[in-house]
Amino acid sequence: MSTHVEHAEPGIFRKYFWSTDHKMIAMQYLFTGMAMALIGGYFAYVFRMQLGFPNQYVPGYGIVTPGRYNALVTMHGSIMIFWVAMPVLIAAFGNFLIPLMVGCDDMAFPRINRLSYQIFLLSVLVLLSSFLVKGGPFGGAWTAYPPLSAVGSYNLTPAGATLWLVAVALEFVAFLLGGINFTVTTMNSRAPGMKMYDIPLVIWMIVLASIIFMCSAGPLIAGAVMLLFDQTMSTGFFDPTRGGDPLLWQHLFWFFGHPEVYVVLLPAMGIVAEIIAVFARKKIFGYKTVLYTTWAVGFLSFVVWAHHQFVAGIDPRMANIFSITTLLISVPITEMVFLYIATLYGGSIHLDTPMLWALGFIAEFMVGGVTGIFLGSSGTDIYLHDTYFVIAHFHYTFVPIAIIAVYGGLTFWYPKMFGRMLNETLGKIHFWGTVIPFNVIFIPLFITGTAGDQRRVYSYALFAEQSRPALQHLRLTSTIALLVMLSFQLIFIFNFFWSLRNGKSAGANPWRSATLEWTVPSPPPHGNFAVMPTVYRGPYEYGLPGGADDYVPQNVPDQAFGDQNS
Amino acid sequence: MLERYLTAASTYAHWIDYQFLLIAVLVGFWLIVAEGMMFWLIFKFRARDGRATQYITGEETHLKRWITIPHILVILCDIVIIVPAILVWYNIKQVMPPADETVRVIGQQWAWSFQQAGPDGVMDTADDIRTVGELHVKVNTTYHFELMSRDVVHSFAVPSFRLKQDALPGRTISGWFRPNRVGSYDIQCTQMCGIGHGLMAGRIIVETPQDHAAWLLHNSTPAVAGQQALPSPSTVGMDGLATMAEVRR
Amino acid sequence: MTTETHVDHTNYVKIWAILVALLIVSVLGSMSHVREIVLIAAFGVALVKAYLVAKNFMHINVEKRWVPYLLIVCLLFIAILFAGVAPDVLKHNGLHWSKNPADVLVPSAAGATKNE
Amino acid sequence: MHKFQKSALYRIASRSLRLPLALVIGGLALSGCRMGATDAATRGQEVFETCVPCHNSDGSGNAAVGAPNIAGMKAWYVEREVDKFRAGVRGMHFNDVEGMRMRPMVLSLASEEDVKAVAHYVETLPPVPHGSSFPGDPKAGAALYATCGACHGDTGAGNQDLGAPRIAGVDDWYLATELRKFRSGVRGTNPKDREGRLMRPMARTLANEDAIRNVVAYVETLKP
Amino acid sequence: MSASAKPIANARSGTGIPSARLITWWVIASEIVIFGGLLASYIMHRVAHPEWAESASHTLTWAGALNTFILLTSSLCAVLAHQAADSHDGPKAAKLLRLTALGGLIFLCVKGYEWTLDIREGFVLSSGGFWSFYYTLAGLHGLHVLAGMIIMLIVAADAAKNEELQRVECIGLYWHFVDIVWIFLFPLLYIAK
Repeated sequence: MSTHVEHAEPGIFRKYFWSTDHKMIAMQYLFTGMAMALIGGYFAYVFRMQLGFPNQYVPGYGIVTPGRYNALVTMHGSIMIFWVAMPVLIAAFGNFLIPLMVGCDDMAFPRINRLSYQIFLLSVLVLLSSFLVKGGPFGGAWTAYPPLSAVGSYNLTPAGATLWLVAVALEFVAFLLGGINFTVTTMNSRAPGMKMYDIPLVIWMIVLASIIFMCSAGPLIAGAVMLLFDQTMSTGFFDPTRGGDPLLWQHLFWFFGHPEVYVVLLPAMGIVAEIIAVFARKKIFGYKTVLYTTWAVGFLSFVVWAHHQFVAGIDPRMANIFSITTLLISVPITEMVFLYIATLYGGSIHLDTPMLWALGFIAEFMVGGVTGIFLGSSGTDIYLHDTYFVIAHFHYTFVPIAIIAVYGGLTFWYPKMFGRMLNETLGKIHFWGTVIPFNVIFIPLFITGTAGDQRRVYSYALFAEQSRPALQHLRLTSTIALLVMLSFQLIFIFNFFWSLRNGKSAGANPWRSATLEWTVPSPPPHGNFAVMPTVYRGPYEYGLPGGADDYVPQNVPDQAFGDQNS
Repeated sequence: MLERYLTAASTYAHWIDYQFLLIAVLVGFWLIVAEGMMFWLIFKFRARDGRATQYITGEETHLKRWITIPHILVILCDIVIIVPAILVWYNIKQVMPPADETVRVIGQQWAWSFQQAGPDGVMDTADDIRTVGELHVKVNTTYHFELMSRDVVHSFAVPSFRLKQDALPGRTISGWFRPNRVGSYDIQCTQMCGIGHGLMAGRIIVETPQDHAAWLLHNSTPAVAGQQALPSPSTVGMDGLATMAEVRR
Repeated sequence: MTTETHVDHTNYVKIWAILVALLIVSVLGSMSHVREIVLIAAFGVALVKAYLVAKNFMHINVEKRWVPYLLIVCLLFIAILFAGVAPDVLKHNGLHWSKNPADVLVPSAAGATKNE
Repeated sequence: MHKFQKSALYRIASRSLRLPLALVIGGLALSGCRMGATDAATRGQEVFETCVPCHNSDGSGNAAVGAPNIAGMKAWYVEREVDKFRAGVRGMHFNDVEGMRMRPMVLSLASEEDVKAVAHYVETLPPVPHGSSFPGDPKAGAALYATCGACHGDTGAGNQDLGAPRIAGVDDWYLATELRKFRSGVRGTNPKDREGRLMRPMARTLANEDAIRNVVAYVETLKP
Repeated sequence: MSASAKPIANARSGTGIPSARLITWWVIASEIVIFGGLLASYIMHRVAHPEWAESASHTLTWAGALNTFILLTSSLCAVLAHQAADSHDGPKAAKLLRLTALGGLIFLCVKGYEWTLDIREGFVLSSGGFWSFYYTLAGLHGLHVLAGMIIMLIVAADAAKNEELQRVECIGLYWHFVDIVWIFLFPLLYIAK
């Protein structure tokens, strides 16, 4: 067993690639995730160009053939979900925030943490290697329904399919390790005095997301093994001619796939909760109720999966059960969103960039939420299933989650991560330049969806009803909006790197926030806290009447503020 | 509401359209209320000098009811949505009205093929009509379909009928539709089925009984039995380009 | 850093002896030709064995109460999965669907040209 | 301090706003015009990417998916068959599993020029040798070949004037499959398929499966 | 690894369960769903295909029973090792752990022998639905046995020096879990015919 010397000056390799420090691992996840986001965004650019300008030469790519189109959408989906949303929302923010916000020096198991990132990096490399093999990357949609995904002569990308599957499996292992570590750290390593209901919401939600992931990914890991054998060892788990059943994979996939939505949603909700509390200078309205709704969502997310399969050939009677549970899950989610909005009441709202992102998240996510009702009620899903309505609904939830909330989190914690402030003006330009085009991309897609555009189609030329010029104009609008949105991301990239050097020095607590991570210098030193903190109160004590300041940090003893505090 | 975007050509298309409208009205209302409330609060409680923040925990009864009452109303709306949704589902997918005709729909990479009984009205006999890429049906006739797949998962979707059902290899899945408007409509495959997925188009042609009988007769003379049905001109020129190729010859 | 909560009164060898006895029971039971006896010998005994191992060897009886609950919730999720999937995978036909015989994908493709 | 910062920021903001706008406009301009190949040869290679998943980048084909070896196939024949697929003259029979896979892919070709370009590109591909996939008796096949030779030539080189493609050097499994299709009427029954309708009676002269195998085995011995 | 190099986070115990044991429980929880998913898939298929009984009749019940016995015995060693570690007797714990690992090795040897016989008879992974599940389930389980053995030997090496004794219990927990999985695999694969 190697001895890890903590305070010796590490070499570059040890510091950046072999570090067990949670902050460095968070950065590794963050930058890997952002690099993958660029790749995923590039794919979106290519296939949107194909849809906007069918069969034209796409600058920076070339001709989009039907096969390549499938590979592009498959990789866009897989990368954005598994290699962008998960690593950034859970792993990067989780790693950075959990030890800082619960008041300890590192994860409970730093080396498991390091291993988690290394396996994740390996999964990235395996995925990217599929671009180099014969046949190219997998093109059977991110849901990988067999027998298409299982048989090389059906999907025509046998090597790519196997590499994709292995990459996903490795990624799962990485997040199982990471998630277990998050859970244990939060359960065991909290600062003295930090009780269950003193934990900031973002930590709660990241941990609950990890637990949901742990409980839901298992069957799919088993399924991945079976599918891998189907691909490489000619077994017939999903092959109906040999006693297998293709529906089994769909069930295993969606048993994971639906909770996965909440796995990424919850951290985003947590980030937004933190930001809203700080910038509205308000305690979260009904902190405990938010938690209860989260638990309810977490549990219910396990009983709704087959609403992805209403018309997939499941027994139609089952659809009724899943339709009811699906609408049931709207109950706690609605409650949660209402509570967030209620938090604004009586506040003193400062519209800094992070707050804009957080409010943008709520505003946009609500659209995603209500359009889910159309799909969750089995009757309308018959028509809307697998149309662009689904795409638009899905992106109205996922873009707020993986883009808007992530930008919110990044702009909010950037000072803590790098010690400098981001440029506010550029931040606001970037916000409006992202959110407005985002709506212009997806609102037309709702309409094309209701007009019957099916998804994953590289050109509608052969479908008379779908190749109406009116629909093509909508597709073109969406493509142009995407170009605008993508180009505005350059402002963020510029701002990010420019501010690393030129930003205003942040100080320990630029946003006057009450949680523990703001009590340490920015960026936090190795070991985080010079003196390990003790916690005396909940995380959102803002707007206290009569205090010297309008907030009380979690680690300040009660007597310092007299007895006005509860 | 949906008919503004796409023709409704089957009897149950309107059920789905009304359900869509119902949901749109209810959730649209709540969306507007919630967004309006949010933006109003942002405006009302924007930071202003000299105004202190209120300390509210969310446990206060008089404030909590501002959450609870709308929430109960939302749950009521959920029920109002789910009951008809299930009824629509039940009537389309769970019960099947007695069939006038039966067709067999077979998906494969990347074409739809159809088998229907010839003039003798019995399936799996010598005069069966087999077509590829287009299905001819009679208007105002209840059809049962038997859906299957030769290779991978496909999805038989006729947007104008509001019909969609996945075809699974190894299974026969039945369903029904009753076209009520003469015309020719798209068949899509809406489940990723390989590189030709986006090209897996078909047409469903709803004909008057007379036209249908003529078509039936033309394609089921013993001489052509067992062979393919002739593509009608409307589908050969499906993409405009194919016709061009023909003209050039 | 071992915990003090553990009560070490359990006679592990005795538990082991019971487990081995149960193993013998299940092997003997499996030789029966009565289906019910085989099933009970197989799965009833397995449940008892698993319970004994979990309780005595894994010390779930003296562990914090939420640990067994956690494990049970995981099992519950699997039960939910089973309940949701069984109507499709376990059965051969249901409402408006049926599985085709294993060697036939499409019943009527008479005269179809087979691939070499 | 605020004012100073604001003016500096303004500059940064306007400067960095210019960049994305320029990119958007530039991108739109570029996407409107064809920046890709202008000459037919390069265009053919680009369009051929559509065919690569099944026929491979060298045109060698893939027996597992029923895609024949097309490397070096004559352009006139490729063009003609592609047109047949596009018109639904081929690949529209209920039992033509491979044809139904080919037809939609062909429909994805955007224009007549693309069809020409890709046909010419296929002709330029160097022929790829292949093994034989089933046994047959070439000697017995030689006699049967007399019928074929009339159109396809003694060496199996084909005859453009008669519309007969080269068959020497074509995959044996593919020849056999197509002969079976002609015999059973899966191919060559469409009234618009002039050449196919000529071929069908010829294929029906082959009495049975053995005859097919033998004649294919003989064709395999021919050097184009 | 000396104890001082560990972060403070590792030493805290907010739940009252030491971090090492807590993480083991979570690992077991996530393993339950992995094996649970696979077992659920198997059971569904097995019930749907009564004809698989013919394949199942080719499995060697005695080998399965022997392996059950071996795993039960090794579990006993593991729990005795934990007892020894509790009374701070590192070397004894290490000895018992090595014995446990030996049990795992014998288990794998029996398994290997059994698989050799099966494969000689022509039953391989792709021979049919039952055999696919048989090899996948037992293989995944065997992989866990192998991993457990390796970790156990590492833990034993530390324990022999009276270091990291808390790990003895954790690897024991894991081992018992692997044992329980086998307790269910045995009837599923060998008895139910």
